[in-house]
Order: sequence, then C-alpha cells, then structure tokens
Amino acid sequence: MHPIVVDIKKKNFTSNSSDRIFTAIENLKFELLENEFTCIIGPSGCGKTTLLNAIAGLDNDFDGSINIKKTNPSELHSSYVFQTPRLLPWRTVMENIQLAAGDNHSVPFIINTLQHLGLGNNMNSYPHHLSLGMQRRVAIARAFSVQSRLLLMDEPFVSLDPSTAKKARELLLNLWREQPRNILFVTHDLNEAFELADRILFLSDSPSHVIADVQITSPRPERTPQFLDNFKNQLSIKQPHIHQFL
Amino acid sequence: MHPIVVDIKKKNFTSNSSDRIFTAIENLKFELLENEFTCIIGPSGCGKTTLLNAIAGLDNDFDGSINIKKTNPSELHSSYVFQTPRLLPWRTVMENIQLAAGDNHSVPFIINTLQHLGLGNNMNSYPHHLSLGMQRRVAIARAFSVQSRLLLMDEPFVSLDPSTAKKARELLLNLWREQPRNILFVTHDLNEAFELADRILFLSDSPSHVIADVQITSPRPERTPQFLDNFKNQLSIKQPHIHQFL
Amino acid sequence: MMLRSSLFNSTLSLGLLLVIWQLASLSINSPALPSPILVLSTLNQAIQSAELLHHLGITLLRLATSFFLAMILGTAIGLILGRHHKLNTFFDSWLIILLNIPALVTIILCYIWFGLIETAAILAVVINKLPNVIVTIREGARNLDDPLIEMAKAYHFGRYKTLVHVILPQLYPYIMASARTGLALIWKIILVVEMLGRSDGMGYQIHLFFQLFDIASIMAYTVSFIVIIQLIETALLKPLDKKTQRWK
Amino acid sequence: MMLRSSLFNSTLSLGLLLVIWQLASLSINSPALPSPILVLSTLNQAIQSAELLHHLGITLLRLATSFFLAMILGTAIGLILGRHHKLNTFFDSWLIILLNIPALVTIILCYIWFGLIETAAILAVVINKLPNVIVTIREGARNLDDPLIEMAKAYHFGRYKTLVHVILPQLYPYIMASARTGLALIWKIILVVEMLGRSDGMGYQIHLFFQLFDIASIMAYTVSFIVIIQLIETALLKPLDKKTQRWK
Amino acid sequence: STASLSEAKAPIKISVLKFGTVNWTLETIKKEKLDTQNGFELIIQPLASTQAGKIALQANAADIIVSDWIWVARQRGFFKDYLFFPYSSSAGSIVVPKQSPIHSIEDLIGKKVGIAGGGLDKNWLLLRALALRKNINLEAGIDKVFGAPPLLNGLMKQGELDALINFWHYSARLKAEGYREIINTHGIIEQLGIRRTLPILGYVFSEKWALENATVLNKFLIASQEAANLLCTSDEHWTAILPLTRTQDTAKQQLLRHHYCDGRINHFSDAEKQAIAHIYSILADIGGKQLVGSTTQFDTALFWTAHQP
Ligand SMILES: Nc1ncnc2c1ncn2[C@@H]1O[C@H](COP(=O)(O)OP(=O)(O)OP(=O)(O)O)[C@@H](O)[C@H]1O
Ligand SMILES: Nc1ncnc2c1ncn2[C@@H]1O[C@H](COP(=O)(O)OP(=O)(O)OP(=O)(O)O)[C@@H](O)[C@H]1O
Ligand SMILES: [Mg+2]
Ligand SMILES: [Mg+2]
Repeated sequence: MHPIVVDIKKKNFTSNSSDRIFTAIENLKFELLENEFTCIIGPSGCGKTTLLNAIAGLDNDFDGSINIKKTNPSELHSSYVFQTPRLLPWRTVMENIQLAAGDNHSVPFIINTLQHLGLGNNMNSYPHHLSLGMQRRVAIARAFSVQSRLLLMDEPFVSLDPSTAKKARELLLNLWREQPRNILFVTHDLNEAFELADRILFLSDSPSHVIADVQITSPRPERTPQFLDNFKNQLSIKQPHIHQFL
Repeated sequence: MHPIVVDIKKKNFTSNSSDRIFTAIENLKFELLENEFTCIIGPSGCGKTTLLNAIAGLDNDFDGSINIKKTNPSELHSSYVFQTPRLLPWRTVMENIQLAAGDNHSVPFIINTLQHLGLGNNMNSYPHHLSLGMQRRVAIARAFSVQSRLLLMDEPFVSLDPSTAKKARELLLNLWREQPRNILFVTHDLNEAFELADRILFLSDSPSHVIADVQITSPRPERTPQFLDNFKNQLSIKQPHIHQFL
Repeated sequence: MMLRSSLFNSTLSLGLLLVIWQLASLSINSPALPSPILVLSTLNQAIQSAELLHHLGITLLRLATSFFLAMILGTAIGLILGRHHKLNTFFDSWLIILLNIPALVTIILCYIWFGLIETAAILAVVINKLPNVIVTIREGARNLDDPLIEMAKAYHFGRYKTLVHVILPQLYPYIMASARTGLALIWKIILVVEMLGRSDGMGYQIHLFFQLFDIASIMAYTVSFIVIIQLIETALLKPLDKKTQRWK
Repeated sequence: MMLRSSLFNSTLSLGLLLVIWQLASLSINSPALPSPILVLSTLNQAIQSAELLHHLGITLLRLATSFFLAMILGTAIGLILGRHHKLNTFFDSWLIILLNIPALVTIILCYIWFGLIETAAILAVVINKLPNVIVTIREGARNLDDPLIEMAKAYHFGRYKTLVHVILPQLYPYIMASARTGLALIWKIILVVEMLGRSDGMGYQIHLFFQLFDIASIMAYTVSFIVIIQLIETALLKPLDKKTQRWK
Repeated sequence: STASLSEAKAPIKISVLKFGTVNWTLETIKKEKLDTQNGFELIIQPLASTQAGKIALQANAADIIVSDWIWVARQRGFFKDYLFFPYSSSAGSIVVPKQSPIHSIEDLIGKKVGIAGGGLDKNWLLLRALALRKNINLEAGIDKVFGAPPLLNGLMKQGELDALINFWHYSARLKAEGYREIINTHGIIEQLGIRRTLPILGYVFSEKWALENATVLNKFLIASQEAANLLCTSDEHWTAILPLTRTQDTAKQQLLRHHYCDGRINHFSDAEKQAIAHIYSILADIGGKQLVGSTTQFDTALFWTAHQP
C-alpha cells in the first residue's frame, strides 16, 4: 500500500466579493512510495501551496480524498515549511522551535541544526530582529526538529545565498537519510529539484494537474552538472510538453 | 557629480530585550553613476535590506550620510520592491498600484504591466486571494508604475517560475531603457546579476562593507551562458576573496 | 437562504431568552422582575400614548450627537497618542484622570458651568465617553503594522492617503469595538445625565418610574431602546462589517 | 535617565493640569468647582480620620474581585464568539441586550434576587462590565492572524499551546484596552451599586456628599481613587506592556 | 445573663438615609437604648439614597423604610402588602431669592423654576392643582427645570433659577441662607380646601411582617415618638445628634430643628385619612395613570392602625 495517496478531483475558491468561482486544482492524482523524496514544479499561481495545505490538513474544503497511512499514532503526520516563515513574533527563535517540536524535542539537535544554518548566535533573538532569510532558516530548522511521517516544504530555500542554500540542502538530505520519511518539496529551481529528488511532478497551469512524472534513479553523488544537462536534454525530447520548465 | 552617494559609517541595532548592540553595516561606501543598474550580492543577514531601507529614507538612524541628487522636486525620489509584497490587503490589485502611482499614473500602462506579468485576470482581486508569487508580481508592477529617480529592488524575482521571472527581467530592462534611472537590485542569484547589471557590489558578512566592485561592460545581448562562465572564472582568479559567491 | 436561516436563528435565540425570562419571573415572583408579557403590554401602551416615542426621539438625538462627537474626537486623539510616544507620556495621566472621574462629577460640573441646557448634557456625555474611545484606539494605534506604514512612506502616500488607506482599515476592529460598546455606554451615561438635569428623554422617564418602583415600565422603555440598537446593528454595523471585511 | 525624564514629564503634566484646574475654579468661583488646594486639604482630613481609607479599601476589594471575574469570563466568551460564527449569530442579540440593559435594572434585580449582600453587588458589577469585555475581545478574535493559526494547527500545538502562545499574544492589545477602560468603567458602576444598596464604600460616601452638595469631598475621594489607579498603571500595566511588547 | 436577655431581643432592621432626619430619631433611640429597654433591637442600615431603601425593602433586607403614602398606594397596586404609619408632616416648599419679585403663584408665570423629584413630584402636582383652580396652567406657563435636589440647590445659589420647588430639608438650608418661602405643601393643601396638617412621610413595612411582629413594631413606633420628643425638648439630646445635620452653621441648625419638631405627628384619625384620600384623588387627576397606576381609589387600609398616638 502507498503511504500517501492524493486524489483531488476539484478544488474551488469562491471569493466573497464576486460570485466568480475559481478552480485551482482539477483531477490531480499521485501516489507516493515509502520515503520518496518528491519535488513539485509548476508555474506561479498554479496551486502548489493549495495542494500542500490540503495535504497538511489545513484545508479540507475540496472534492476528493487524501490518504496518509499512519504507522504510529503518536507521531505528527506532517511538518510544514510554509512559503513565508510564519514564526511567532513574540517568541524567540529557540522558543518557536521548541513549541513546534513539542515534548520529544532534543535541545542539542535543535542547536546543532541552527548552527549548521548559520544561526548559532541568534537562538534567543526575536524574529523581528532577524533578516527575512534568517527567518526562513528558522522555519526550516523548526520543520527539521519535528519528527513526522511527511515533510512538506514550500520553496524553502529561496532568498538564501548560494552557500547557505547548499548547506541547507545537505542538512535536508542528511536528515532524510537518518530519519527516512516522505518529502514533498515545492521549488521553481529545476537544478535544485534534479539535485534532491527521487521523483519530480510537473504541474500544469491552474486548474492544475500532473502533466509529467519524472523518476530520477541515479544516486545523488553522481548527479554532476554534466549529468543534469544530459538528463534535461533527454527529457525535453521525451516529454516536449514540459519544455517551458526546462 | 554622482547622483547617489552612499557613505554609511556605522549602522547599529539595539534589541530592547538585551543591551547587546549589533553592528549591521560598517564603512559601507559607494557612488553610483547616472542611470547605472547595480546589483548587490551578499550573504543572507549581511545588511542588504538594512541598506535599502536607509537609502529609501525609511531608517535615518545611522552614522554617515546618503546623498541623492534631485533633478525634479515633484518626482518621487525612489520606489521600492520590498522583500515581502507589502500590499494593502483591503485594497484590490489595481487599487494598490494606483494608490502608489498617485495622480500621474496611467491606467493603460498599469494594465499592460500587469498583463505582461501574467496578472491580467486578477486586477480586481484582493491580495489574500492571490498566491505569494502573484502578490510579489503585483509589488513589482507597483514599483514599475511609479516614476522615480531610483528603483530599489530587494530580491524581487524569487519564487517566480523561470519563465515568469524571465518575462519580469525583460520588462525591467525595457522599463529601464525607456525611463532610464538608477536601479539597486538585491539578489542571491549570480546569474541573474550577471545578466542584468552594469555593476555588481559584493558585500561581506555583517558588519557589511563592499568587498568587491565588479563592472560588466559587455552589452546585454552578448551575455550568453558561455560568456558568463568565462567571466566567472576570470573573476575567481582576479578576486579570490569573493570565491564563496561564485 | 442565508437570510432565512439567520432570521430563524435569531427568532430561536430571542425565543429562548423570552422563555428564560418568563421562568425567572415566575420563580422570583416579584414586581421587580415583571413577566415579558406584562412588559410588552406596558410597551404597547407607552407607544400608543405617544409618550415613549417622544422621549425616545429626544434621547436618540442626544445619543447620535454625542456618539459621533466622541468617536471622531476619540479616534483622532487616540491615534495621535498611540503614534507619538512623547505626547502620550505627557498626557497619559490626564487620560487616566479623565477616565476615572465619576460621571456624577463631570455631569454636575457641566450643568453648573453651562446651566441645565442641552449643550451641557451633550458635553457631559462626550466627556464621559471620550477617554474610553481614546484608550481603545490608542491600543490599536500602538499595534499598527509597521511594514505597511513603511510602504506608504516609501511611496509618498502623504497624510491623508496613509490615514484612509493604511491606518483606518487596521484600526477598524478597534473602532468597531469602541462603537459597539460605545453606543451602550453612552446610552447608560445619558440615562444619568437626563436623570440629573433634563426634563425629557428616556433617562428622565426611567428615573420617574424608578421612584415609583415601576420596573415593568423601566423594562418596556429599555426594550424599545434595545430594539433601536438591534436595528442599528443589523441595518448599519453588520453590513459595514461585511463590506469592510470583504477582502478576507 | 529614562526614569528621571519620565518623572519630570509627569510632574510637568500634572502641574499643568493643576494650574488649569486652579484657573477654572477661580473663573467659575462656585462651590461646584472647588480649588485644588481645598480638595487636597479635604483629602488630607479624610485620610486622617481613617474614614476614606476604610471606604477605599472596601471599594478596591469589590473592584478587584469583579474586575478579574469580568475579564476572565469576558475574554473566554469573547474568544469563543469571535471564532465560532454560528454561536455568535445565536448569542449576538443576547449580547446586545445585555450591553444595553440600564445598570439600574441589573443592579435592582441582583439585589432583589440575592438580597443586599456582597455577592449581589459584585454580581451586578460583573454583569454590567462583562458584555463590554466580550464585545472588545470578540472584535480581536475576529481579526486573528490566520497564517499563524494554521501554523499552530500544522504543528499540532493543541488547544492550550495555541491559546497561550498564538492567540493570547495577538489579543493582548484588546485585552489591555478592555482592562484600561474596564477599571474605570467598573469603578463607575461600583459607585452606583454602592449607592443603591451598600452601607459602605466610595459610592456610598460620594452620594452622601452629593446630597450635601459637598463637591470638595467628592473630588477628594475621586483623587484618592485616581491615585490608586495611577499606581496600578505604573506598577503593573506599564511594566506588563514593556515586558510583553519586548519583541517589537 | 444580660447577654442571654439581649439575645432574646427581636431585631428590627430599618434602612434610612444616613443624613436624613429620620436617622436623627433613630440614633437617639439607639443612644438612649430605647430599643433594648422596649424589648427589640434596632439595626440601622444607613444608605446613600432613598431609592436604596426601597430596594432594601423589596429584597427583604430591611423590615422598615421611610417613604410617603403615595408610593405605598402605588405599590399596593402591584400586589405588595405594604403598610404606612405616619411619621412626619414636614413637606416641601417653593423658595425664591430674598429680593425676588415673585410673591405668589401667579408671579411664577414665565419664570425658570427648578423642580426636584421630576414631573410626578407631589409638591409640583399639588401646586399645579392649586394653580388650575386659579385658571393658571403652570405646566405650560413656566420654564420647568427638573433635576436632582442638591444640584438644583446649587444652581439656585448660582442664580440660574428664579424659583425652586424642593424637599423640605433642602429648602430649609436655602431658607437659612436668606431665601424666601412662597408657599409650602401644607399651605397648598390648605388653599385646596383641606384644613388639616397631614402626614407626608411615614414608616413603611409589609403587612405580613407587621402582623407577625405587631408588639415590637408598636413598641418601636412609640419609641420613635419618644425620641423625637426628646430631640425637641432636650438640648442635650439635640447636641448629641448635631453631626448628623452636617452643618456648622447654627442658624441652619436651629431652622432644621424647628422644622423637624413642627413636623411631628400628634394627631392622626379617620378625618386625616379621609383628607389624604381626597388629596390622593386630586393627585390622581393631575398625575394620571403614571403616578397612581391602576389604583385610582385610595385604600385607607394601607394605614397601620394597631397603634394610635
Ligand atoms: N530591528 C532589528 N533589530 C536587531 N537586529 C536587526 C534588526 N533588523 C535587522 N537586524 C539584523 O541586521 C542584520 C541585517 O539584516 P538585513 O535584514 O539587512 O539582512 P539582509 O542582508 O537583507 O538578509 P536577507 O538576505 O536574509 O534578507 C541581520 O543580522 C539582522 O539580524
Ligand atoms: N483564498 C483564495 N481565494 C481565491 N483564490 C485563491 C485563494 N487562494 C489561492 N487562490 C488562487 O488559487 C491559485 C493557486 O494558489 P496557490 O497559492 O496554491 O499558488 P502557488 O502554486 O502556490 O503559487 P506560487 O508559486 O506563486 O506560490 C491562484 O491562482 C490563486 O489566485
Ligand atoms: Mg505558493
Ligand atoms: Mg533582506
């Protein structure tokens, strides 16, 4: 059985002001394998955040179903790096993370994560005193500190400088190896997706659905820039309709 | 005379909670030539937003001076794409832009800009009904619709998909050609900087100052991927201390 | 559909209240808690005699005048104090004093100063309500969203545009809290003001009834006022809420 | 430094107020507006006779009890109504009724129901203040930041953590507005409650003075209460403001 | 043994205005131990407003309060079994400044007149009734200013009012300051053709309580009269309650004592009851339904008769 099965028939938004109904998602279906690292790529405004919100259980107002297999009832089913940091401004960095991590948090782990992300000196700062990039990193550290079956990440590494982003990616892969889980990773950066993912789902413009489902089987260390160029070229030949993303 | 002269001797932040003083900027100096397109690259948290806020006149609490030559007193001295969209949630997309553009706005121009950015159908939407990437595009359209001597852009094109980002870059260059002005463009994406800028300022970690000032003189159409690779290689030989950014 | 269900809902809710009232009045069995039927028949008589409408009209006029004066002044002053730290520390103790002067004192002073005239009555009400508006709005003004205000500054919105498009929408919940509690508070103050020195209005009448311990009439008058407030709420405030919160 | 300058500031501000008061009392020249000197000497006498402190103490006890009851209940109910649309539409009219019942009516009913006892007095005050707290907090609860609440939901904060770490900090300005206006409002209600059925307390005394038209004593008593409130403000609310707003 | 004796004393709870004249009487009873000597224990609950007493009675927190017979009649209309026992005939009056050109009711026309107690005040209603007999419509003819009694006194002293109809202890204070009385309630009643001094205020209690406690009630009523007589005859006793008058001015004190003693009831018979019933019908005419409710006919059964002075 697949640990996560997503089958959204239709997700509509009605704006209060007008009676216009906007269909953000239509017939979007996929199944994830155990501990698969899946990237999602799609044009801005196609419905990626909407999809993640539905999977996280924040939005139940859609036609269709989302099934997540529970192995351990006490475990959080998902943790979520939102597209904006969403930190509690009245709590320090450390408090923000501990609140989310709950009782089974380990302070050394949190400190270690923060240090890897370059926030070793800011553990007791309030979010308002951090730059936006730093706030995003706190949000990443928060998600990493929570043990969950599924990690949802909505463009987590934008507005980080390349070297910090690189460290963050390494940290993510390490975490994933040590505590395997399903990861759904939204990004606009194809290279990032190629570097990280087992599988990439390409979404269409809204009403969005999956237009290409690409597996990347080569082990990550072998994914050199050259390999990626080749892979891209093959893909644009085999799947010409996703040319716009390549 | 240079139209813009920045000379920040020291910018300190004191957090209310502790008496710790944090120096974000120290001895940061540069002068811009008339209508120069300048990119700023620096690690996350180094002080780029702080610098832009100071130049925009939002933060006057620093040692040093910022001089902006005024040619036309009625003209706005700067318009600013903030790092977050900062739209008024209770105003529609169109209203948000018109409010900023003031009386000398031209509705056709605004509509044209919105359409180029893929927001033709959302002119009367409220920001809460847009995806984050769409909100960012509204903020970009807002800045473009205001006539100003200086355009400040704080990572404007992150979380846009590649094709939208490409359109936005083209739009920006067109605007700049038609209404020449100084542009200060913060980005973490070196390729973006190479593609757009006349000049790139590399900032150090905080307390930040300029550690490299690179001119790119070749005309933009000639900046092919190959050219950029060469340029990067040369740079890493000539200025090894900015290796981390390359 | 929405309308029908909300009508149904409020009928149910009022019905339940009436039942509770009836039961309470049966259990207490005292003229101090007349049954709803008695109160409604008293109300009916009072309406027929045109007396109620006369006094209600006068009180509503006073209410409207002092409400708008207090809200406009209070919002302006509250905003200024909330945004200017220095002014606030200077006037803070004045505000506390104004807040805590018993209504009696201000009312007496107004009447003594200006005589038993309409201006004095309205001024007394405004003085009593004003500090509450100021304090509430000030709290709101302290918690404005700085990024949006910076945006307004960067784009040179100017005072007027910043106020109308950036600040007031953020103050809206505070203004509404102030308005909703304010109508009630002003009504209560007017009762005292009219009791102490007017020859008409609901407060004057209610006080007469109180001297006679005629609680049924007091309640009948109260009911008539509450109906008005309920009308204001459904016809003005609720739609305003809807309109201004459309963006959510 | 800060402390010294703020002390200087408030001395200046109070000084100015005293000067205005003195001028006004000279210009009006009536026993209805006694000069500050007369009021202070009356205050001094009242303190010496121990009478003032006795009544002040009793009133403060009533004030504290009913304040905390009203704030806690009101915050809870306001939050629930603000977050649950259906409950709110059901109880909205109850709230409007409760808001607009004249203090007189509730006070009489409480006394008649429970007798002229302390409980009745405190209950009457709570009933009068409660709807104001509810309305203010409800407005705040309607305007909570949804992204943060979603975050709390995504990370399974649970009820308690969400309340303490996500919701209450956002309600803080509304709670403070409610508390600041609330102390004043409760004090004003207590004045009436004590007038109508207690044999001690500030309200009892002030009304006795009113019958004798002894405004100087009324003001002396008022001043003593305002001093207490000012103390609460500087020793409790201001530091609380500072502490909770530290993150800004 | 004295303790057990005093425990046996029946308590009587009475709610009165702290600085009202009734409290002078009650304090004298307490000081002279007229209560314990007569087998009851008087518990005085001082209150700050007349309305508070009425609430106390309704809430069964007081056995006895002080009010007038109009209120009792009205309450009986609400099925309350309240009874009235006359205590004082002190009544309100109309005062004007000494130099005022106003000398009679006719002169009031077109003047600004303060009226304490609102539109249903008995003094005001009786005055209107009298004026009507002279074909004067005061309701329309004067500039009425209703207000709280102390506030009106204050405004009078400020010269804001031409004349003032106020309760007797407020009028007394003004008179002590040289203000002139045009006419008082008794004068009005007399001109209306009733030549008797009628009680206005009295003790009010519920019939049920009175029947259950008839003995002590009667003893209390006698003690009350005794105490009042003591205050009027003995300077020593008068000096003892002086603080309750709340005035340092000896002229005012004398005037207050004079009025207090004049107001004592020494005769109350069926003739007085009939007269009251007559006045009630006049009041009912003028004040209308709002004043008297459904009780248009005065019920003389509201007087407590077990004890006759
Ligand atoms: N209000 C503040 N109080 C204290 N420190 C602050 C405050 N604002 C910013 N800082 C500090 O100043 C430094 C620079 O912040 P700034 O926002 O300018 O960074 P940035 O270069 O824009 O980073 P990013 O790329 O992440 O946006 C950061 O280290 C931050 O912690
Ligand atoms: N509350 C809402 N009401 C109406 N429409 C909405 C609402 N939320 C989102 N939408 C619409 O749904 C579509 C998808 O939004 P979503 O936020 O999921 O996009 P996205 O794929 O995450 O885009 P981005 O990459 O820009 O973040 C958008 O076109 C947006 O306009
Ligand atoms: Mg998104
Ligand atoms: Mg920044």
